Amino acid sequence: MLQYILRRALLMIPTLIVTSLVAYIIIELPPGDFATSYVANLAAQGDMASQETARVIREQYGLDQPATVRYLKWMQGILTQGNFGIAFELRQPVSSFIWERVWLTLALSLGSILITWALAFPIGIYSAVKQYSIGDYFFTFLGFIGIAVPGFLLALVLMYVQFKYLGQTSGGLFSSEFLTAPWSWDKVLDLLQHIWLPVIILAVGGTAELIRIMRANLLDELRKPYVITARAKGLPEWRVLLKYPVRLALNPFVSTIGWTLPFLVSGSIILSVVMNLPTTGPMLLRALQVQDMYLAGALILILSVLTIIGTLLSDILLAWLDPRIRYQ
Amino acid sequence: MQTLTPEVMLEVNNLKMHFPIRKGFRQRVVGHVKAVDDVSFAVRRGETLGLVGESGCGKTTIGRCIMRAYDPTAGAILYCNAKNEQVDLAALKSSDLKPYRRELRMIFQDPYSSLNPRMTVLDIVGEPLKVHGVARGAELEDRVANLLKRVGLRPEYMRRYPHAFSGGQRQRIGIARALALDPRIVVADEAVSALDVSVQAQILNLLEDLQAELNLTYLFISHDLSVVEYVADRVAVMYVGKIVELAETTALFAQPKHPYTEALLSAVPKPDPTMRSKRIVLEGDVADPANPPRGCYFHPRCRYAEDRCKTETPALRAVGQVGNLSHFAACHRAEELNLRGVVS
Amino acid sequence: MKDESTLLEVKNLKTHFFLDEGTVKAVEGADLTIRRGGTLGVVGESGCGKSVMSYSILQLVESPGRIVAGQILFHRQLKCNGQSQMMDVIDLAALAPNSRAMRDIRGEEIAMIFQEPMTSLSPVHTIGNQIEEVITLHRRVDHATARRQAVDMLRRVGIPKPEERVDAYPFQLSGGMRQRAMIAMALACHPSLLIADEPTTALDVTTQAQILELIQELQRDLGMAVMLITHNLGMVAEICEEIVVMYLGEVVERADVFSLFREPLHPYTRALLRSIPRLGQIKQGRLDPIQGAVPDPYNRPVGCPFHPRCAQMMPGTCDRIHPELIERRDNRAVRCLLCEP
Amino acid sequence: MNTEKETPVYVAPQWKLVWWKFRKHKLALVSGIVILLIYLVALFVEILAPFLPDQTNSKYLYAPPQSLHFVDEQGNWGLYVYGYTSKIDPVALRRTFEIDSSVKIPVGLLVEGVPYKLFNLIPGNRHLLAPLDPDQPMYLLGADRLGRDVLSRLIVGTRVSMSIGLVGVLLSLVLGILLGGLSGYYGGNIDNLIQRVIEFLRSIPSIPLWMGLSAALPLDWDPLRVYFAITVILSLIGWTGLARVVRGRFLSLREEDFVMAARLDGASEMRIILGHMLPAFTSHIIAAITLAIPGMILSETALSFLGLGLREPVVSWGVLLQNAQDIRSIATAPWLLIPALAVVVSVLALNFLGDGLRDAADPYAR
Repeated sequence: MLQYILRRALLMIPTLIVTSLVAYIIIELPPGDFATSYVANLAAQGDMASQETARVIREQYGLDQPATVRYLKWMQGILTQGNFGIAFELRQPVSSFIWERVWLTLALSLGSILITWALAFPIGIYSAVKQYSIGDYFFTFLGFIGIAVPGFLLALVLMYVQFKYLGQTSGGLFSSEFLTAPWSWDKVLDLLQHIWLPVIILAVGGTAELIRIMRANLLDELRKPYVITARAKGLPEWRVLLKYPVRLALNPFVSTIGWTLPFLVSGSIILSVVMNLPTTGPMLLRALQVQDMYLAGALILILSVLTIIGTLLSDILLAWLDPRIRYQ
Repeated sequence: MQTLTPEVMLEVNNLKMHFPIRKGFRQRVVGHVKAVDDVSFAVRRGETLGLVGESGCGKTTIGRCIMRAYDPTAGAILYCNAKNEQVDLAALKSSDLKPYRRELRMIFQDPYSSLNPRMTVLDIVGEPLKVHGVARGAELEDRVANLLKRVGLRPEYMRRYPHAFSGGQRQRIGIARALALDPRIVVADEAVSALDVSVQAQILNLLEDLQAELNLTYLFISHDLSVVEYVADRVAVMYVGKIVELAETTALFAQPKHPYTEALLSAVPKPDPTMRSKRIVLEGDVADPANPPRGCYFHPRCRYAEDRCKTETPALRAVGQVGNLSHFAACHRAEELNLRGVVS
Repeated sequence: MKDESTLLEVKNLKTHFFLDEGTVKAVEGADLTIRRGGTLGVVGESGCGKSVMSYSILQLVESPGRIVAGQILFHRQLKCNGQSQMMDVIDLAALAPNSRAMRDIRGEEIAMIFQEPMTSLSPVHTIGNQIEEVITLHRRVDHATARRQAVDMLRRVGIPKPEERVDAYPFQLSGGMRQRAMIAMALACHPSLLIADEPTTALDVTTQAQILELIQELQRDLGMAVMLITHNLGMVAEICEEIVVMYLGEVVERADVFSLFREPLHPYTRALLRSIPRLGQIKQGRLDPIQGAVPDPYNRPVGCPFHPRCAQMMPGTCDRIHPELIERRDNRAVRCLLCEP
Repeated sequence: MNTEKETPVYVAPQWKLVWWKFRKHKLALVSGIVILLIYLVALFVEILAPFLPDQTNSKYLYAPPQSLHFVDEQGNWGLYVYGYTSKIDPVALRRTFEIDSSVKIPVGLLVEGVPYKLFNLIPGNRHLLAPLDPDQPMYLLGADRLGRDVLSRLIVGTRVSMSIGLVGVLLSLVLGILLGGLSGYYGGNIDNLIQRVIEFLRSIPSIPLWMGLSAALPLDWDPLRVYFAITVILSLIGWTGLARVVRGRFLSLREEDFVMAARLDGASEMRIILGHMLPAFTSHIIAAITLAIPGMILSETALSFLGLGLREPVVSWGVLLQNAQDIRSIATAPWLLIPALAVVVSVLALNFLGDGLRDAADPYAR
């Protein structure tokens, strides 16, 4: 088992390297040189930055050196000092202000995963065991709707309903009095009061997909001979179900965390823009719009790394659940 | 290169087929499954040579090597073609094999997966004729109709798809495809194993009739000893990639010379309650072809094993003679043992 | 004929499958009796309903299949104070498939082993876990005792190093070992009947011999009855006392093993015996195959189900009249118009 | 059944069996018809749209939808819509509209209007449904903030949104078949490498990546170039699913006895792949394509919605929804959300259709 985890973790390294490369390519894509635009921007704001400042920046980021060196310098900064570069618009180091948003994104995604599981698991089992029942048709149809309606549309509609009938403009994760307040219990409670709507909206799409996966997996497993063996032992039906086919259908289910996570992170970005949530989404969008590339690159890198780690965790969980992988 | 004697049509010499076992991220080769490990035998003109053994013993692999569906690791497959020229099939490039694909044909085990469900019987049976440019258009249809008649199917059915036929009928289609190019050798790989017992006999009789009519030579691969005894003139018994005994059918079944053959014969349940006898039950499992034991591969399960069986690998050698046919066995004690066969 | 020794009687059992394409009468009149400690063989080709019949006994037939008629009488010996001989006859066909009463029979009184030892065991649970489960389910024992009994059972079925193998997963065992583990699981509660559905079909001949030997040995030791379901006539000839031949869901002939092989009565049995090559009877002429193939399950022939393939078919009779299973005085039964007195 | 009656099934080729199996799925069948209609709309945009999509009218900003009437109060037949009365809201200083049932604006079928070139070839000026007097307002689905007709824009957007899915999927298909085929056919190290790439692409969140890539598109590109750049970006990530399907089918088919039989018949590799293997998975590929299109449509909608995908003056459903981004404009003009309905209906229908096709794809499954 330990060997499996080690091997799997080692395999993650090339993926991480490729991810950082892709993030860096995105940083480099817009035309022009970061220092020039930075200086131009400072000048526009009345700050008389000299050619000296530009030279210092060029040196610091190795902008006059080939792309590979620049990439290595960037990576070195991240790995040794946690330095993701300077956010162009705020004129602050990226690492100084993004983490709170990253944590909130993570909280949003994890909350959605939990809700997704809590809903999809029992419904999937029900749908498979009662195949072709009214309930199964109902959930199947609901599932299709959940897949067809993108989260941001759902959010728009719900916000419209909320506005029209409750007269509220929602959005944000905090009430105004907590917006800038330091973290406290009250702030957490306030967060919980606001976060449930985006969490549920996010969970809807994932739940729909997972119900279908769970149902299909379980239907496959229900037809396997070992289920008959379990019945022939004299086990009550619910114990047969839970101990054997459900347990086996869990394996592909667990392996879906791997793709649910990128799916949720992606969804949360658009949803956050619509609902004006203080997560990474609006910040990334803004950064891309004004071509604040170090900030954008840092966000893309962090989000990708988090999902890759999530995939790794789901693989490990899968190996723990399935001896056939563990003893490979 | 040796030359074949006139009565031999195909000779397999020291054939080896090792499949690499790959593991890990870089797919490194960590070992080899010795599916066929140094096997030699000859197939005589017009005979049926039976090849028996348990699953994983390498009998199917031999058939596929001869058909060159696999590229053998080592060894020679000498074949005497219709013009009496001798070639080594194992040494030919795949591009040079095409003429021999006409003379050596194969019948598959599974009558379902061996017929493409998306093609009509006409297309399936006609495919080899088209590929070799033998016939097309109306002539192709005529030839397919004749082939279908020959295997006992109605020619009107040639526009049907395989799903219209029962297992036995599908196997007849497979046989018609094998016969399409007037072959000389037919490799029948478990040709009746997937069929119901009542249909099995129909196909066995058909194969027998076709052999007499078309002067075919069969390599009949099967795990079913009763079927092999019924169809084969000579029988080779395989164990873990090697031939352990090869002899004329009657001799092999009546007086086996290898303990494995004896155990195998005794294990087959006989459909006659008056013949209930004490079975020889082998201990343990078949050896792992990736990691076989030293000495005779069979020694850990053999009740006659001696010390030398654990170290010396016995060679397949002639241990007797029936008529002009030698009785081969790969056992150190073949001559001294008096093994139990089956008697009628 | 009904005496103390009767264990299980199946009377005119009918199990049908209700599909979109039509009704498949998988079992359409099965009658048989198993004696306490006896060995009954059920033979027939694929599609003859032998497996469905055995699943019906334990009410394991899944929807859209259903028992539509007949009785399955199980003579249970109530063991009070270990010795008492109270008899209790239950009609299993009348029990609800998942009722308490039915579940008490399964695994405890009647156990079953299947064709595919690989897929019939759960791949993600250790064999020990799967054996202990059946013990704790039917016996009031703690976990440690159940585990000890499981190890004992594994030893008894000839698995080497049972203390270690008890924690092995099925994929770590060879096919033969898996089937042994399966047998250990089935026999863990010492049932009075073991139903073996093609227990050796997926195995090689030498392994098959090992398993047959094991079943016979355990039967002698434990005194259970065995119902062996197979298409292999050789196997029933080797170990069974009585034989039932099925064709298209019906029992067409029933006899003791010696009479059946010496003097088969039904044309199907006769044809079947003539069509198989026999070991040790080298080339005594050609095989005598049965014409045609088993009919499509949706289209049962009218009259005798075997008449389209029967060499002795009487036109106008066999294709119209459906024969009854006639009990003969020599304790045999046959379903054929030719054999009616 | 006797022999003569059985024959149709016995001689039915693959496509017939697939069709017979498919038509049992009523929902999929209906969805197929819906999709067909949507693509017909996309094809005949010029005729179907009453107005040009960028035709503004400052007199009718945010005019609400009218309904089409067939019979007037007097019971006379005729097609018409009611006009508007407008008043200025003194508080919000905004013009609001009400339907004025005293003004009848007659509309007609195949009315002469703005000239166009159908498929950029055939000149014409007839519009299926338009007011007889082109200066009169007809907003069946309301107007947007510039007084443009939402219906016309929706119809025009259909072409872009539905085709971006198709083009994107076709690009993915080329990549997927090529790489999936290579992977499945050669196996070994090539397979290993391609599988790693696929795993990598699947494990990174796609939207940030898309956002990054499309933000990097130069702003001065013309709409057509942006359109193709976006499809390329979408298909760069979208091919993985198709590649998996193709590879899986290749791997399982390679093991089939009938493929070996064809090889032993002496057939060339090309003949085996094209004649024996390809027909066995065309139906699977068609199903996979159908299931991949909705993803593309949704991605385009999302990107354009965020302002990172297609931009004005190109009209797509996502671009239209951009107008509905903030809650104020939706509150003023809820009809701006109608393009969302188009997205949902087409995605739903494609999913049902794809599901039905997938179930029917292998009529030989036993």
